[in-house]
Amino acid sequence: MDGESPPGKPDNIKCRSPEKETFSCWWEPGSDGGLPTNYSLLYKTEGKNSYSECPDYKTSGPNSCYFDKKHTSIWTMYTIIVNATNELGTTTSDPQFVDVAYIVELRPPLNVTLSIIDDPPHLLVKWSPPSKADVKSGWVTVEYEVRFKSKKAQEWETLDAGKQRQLRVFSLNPSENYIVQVRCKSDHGFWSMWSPESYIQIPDNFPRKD
Amino acid sequence: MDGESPPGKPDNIKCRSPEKETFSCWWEPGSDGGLPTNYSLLYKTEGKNSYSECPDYKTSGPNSCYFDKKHTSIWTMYTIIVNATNELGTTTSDPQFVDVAYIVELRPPLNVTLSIIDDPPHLLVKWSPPSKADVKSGWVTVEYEVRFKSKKAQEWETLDAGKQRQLRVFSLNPSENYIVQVRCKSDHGFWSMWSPESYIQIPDNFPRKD
Amino acid sequence: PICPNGAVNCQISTSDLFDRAVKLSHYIHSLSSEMFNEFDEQYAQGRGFIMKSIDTCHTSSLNTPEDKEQAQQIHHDDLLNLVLRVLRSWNDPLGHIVTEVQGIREAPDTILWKAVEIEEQTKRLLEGMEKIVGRFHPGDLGNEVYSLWSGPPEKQITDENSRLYAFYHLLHCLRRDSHKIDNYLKLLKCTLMHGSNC
Repeated sequence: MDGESPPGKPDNIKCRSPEKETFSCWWEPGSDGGLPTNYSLLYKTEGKNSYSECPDYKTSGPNSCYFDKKHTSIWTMYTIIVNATNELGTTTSDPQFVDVAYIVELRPPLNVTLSIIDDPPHLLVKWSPPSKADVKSGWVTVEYEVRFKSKKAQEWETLDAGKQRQLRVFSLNPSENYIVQVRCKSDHGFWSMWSPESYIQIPDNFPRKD
Repeated sequence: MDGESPPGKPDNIKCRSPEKETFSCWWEPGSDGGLPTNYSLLYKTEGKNSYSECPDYKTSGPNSCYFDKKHTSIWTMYTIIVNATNELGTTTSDPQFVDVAYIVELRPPLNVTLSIIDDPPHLLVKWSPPSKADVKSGWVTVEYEVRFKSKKAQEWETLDAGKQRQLRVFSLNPSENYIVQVRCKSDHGFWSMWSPESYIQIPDNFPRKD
Repeated sequence: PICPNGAVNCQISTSDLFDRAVKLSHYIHSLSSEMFNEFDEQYAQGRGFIMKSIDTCHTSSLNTPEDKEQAQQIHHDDLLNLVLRVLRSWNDPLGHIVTEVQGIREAPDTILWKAVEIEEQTKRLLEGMEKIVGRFHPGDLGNEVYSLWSGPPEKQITDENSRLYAFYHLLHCLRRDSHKIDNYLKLLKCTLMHGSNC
């Protein structure tokens, strides 16, 4: 019929794990070919020839698949494909290879606090680990980054805080208002979102940077 | 005779292994009862009923016993007692129960070197693993900690260096003189002593801000 | 380990598998040690349990290396399989620990949480070890069922002291065996993945 065709190829399959024990994948549907189109996510693990279907299409929202603990293994590579099917046919996405240990994306750090220290004059930034990572420290190892800039500035300055939960910042302009954020990542994973912005006014008597 | 008595009870038996292959124990003699007093350390291992005497009272100094490789088993409970004997009798310490797996205390790291890096401006601290510990084969896994403070400051700041043999320190105050030390521990053991103090003068133009 | 598209045999490297196994074994021993110390402080003080804990552990018959020379002399295949057997022999006792903790008067949640976490992570480590052993000897997993553990010493333990001691002894053995597994895996990783040059 006019304008009707098999569905377009689903793409941009993206998978993330919050704690190396479960994970979710999302995809972007292609064109639906003008017809009602269904999507199914299929996966197989190393050494398996046949695909299994997604165990849970609901938990992680639309166009998604959630793998609970029972279906998640850090010991195998997953091959993942998404099929789009309508009356006129099925179109399969390119395969996506997923290693759960490399797709960890933690939630941002919590409780970011800023305090001015007088001697020597500097800014002390403190924070807490994201919820899940704190409880399982040793299994989920976390490193942090801090960024700051004065409200007037364009560029952020970013400092590596390693595994610490605090950082001292010396190079700041007196009497300026600064924005500070912290983010984190698990050893092989992706950086989290930045924490909400925190603000602080640097006192006038702070040593001027030359 | 006046003021003479059987010896006091030896106590504070402390045992340590520098590399999870041998170990030593030390004890504190009690009162000697005013008479010449001899000490003997006796030990028995799990599954054995009879005690054996310390194989070497010399190597680890006074009031000590050294167990060489031949006399050292890991994951085995040693029951250790110390007898104090003089003319008027023998007094036995409370038994000390020791598993070499849990008494590892490494020597401090070696060759700590400090260098100023310009871009981005920071201090690079490097060191070598402690002597004696067989890190290469994986029998001992070592973690490190670095601490530093400016000469004027009261408080040390301590950074976790994990298994690395170097660490970059960013948050330093320009033109100040800093003291740096490194220590280490076997993955599940006690922290070593800190390395001897190392000193460095942070340049005035640190960090250079354009 | 991003696999190029069109890759046919895309798998996690054995080195990555070992890294994860060592990270997990380290974590499991740390938890076992914390759980033992917590229980010891709260329930064992003054009861002389440590003197009695010289009783053998249910895994003592497994003839595990007791020092560095022995651990380095044993062939790595045998050491890998030994780790597998020790892990398997803890499957039932860990289930018992989780159940038993809930029956101990005023047992803090932190002990229960650790017991559940250790049971779960030990299963995960066992899965990983079977994968690693499979890499060296495809198809030879020797999945014999393990019943080294004969269940709680006397089913009809009535008095609290004996019951606490039985639990103390199990935690003592778990701490010991998890330390062994962690040590052997770190040795195997350096030997097999880094040519003994860690």
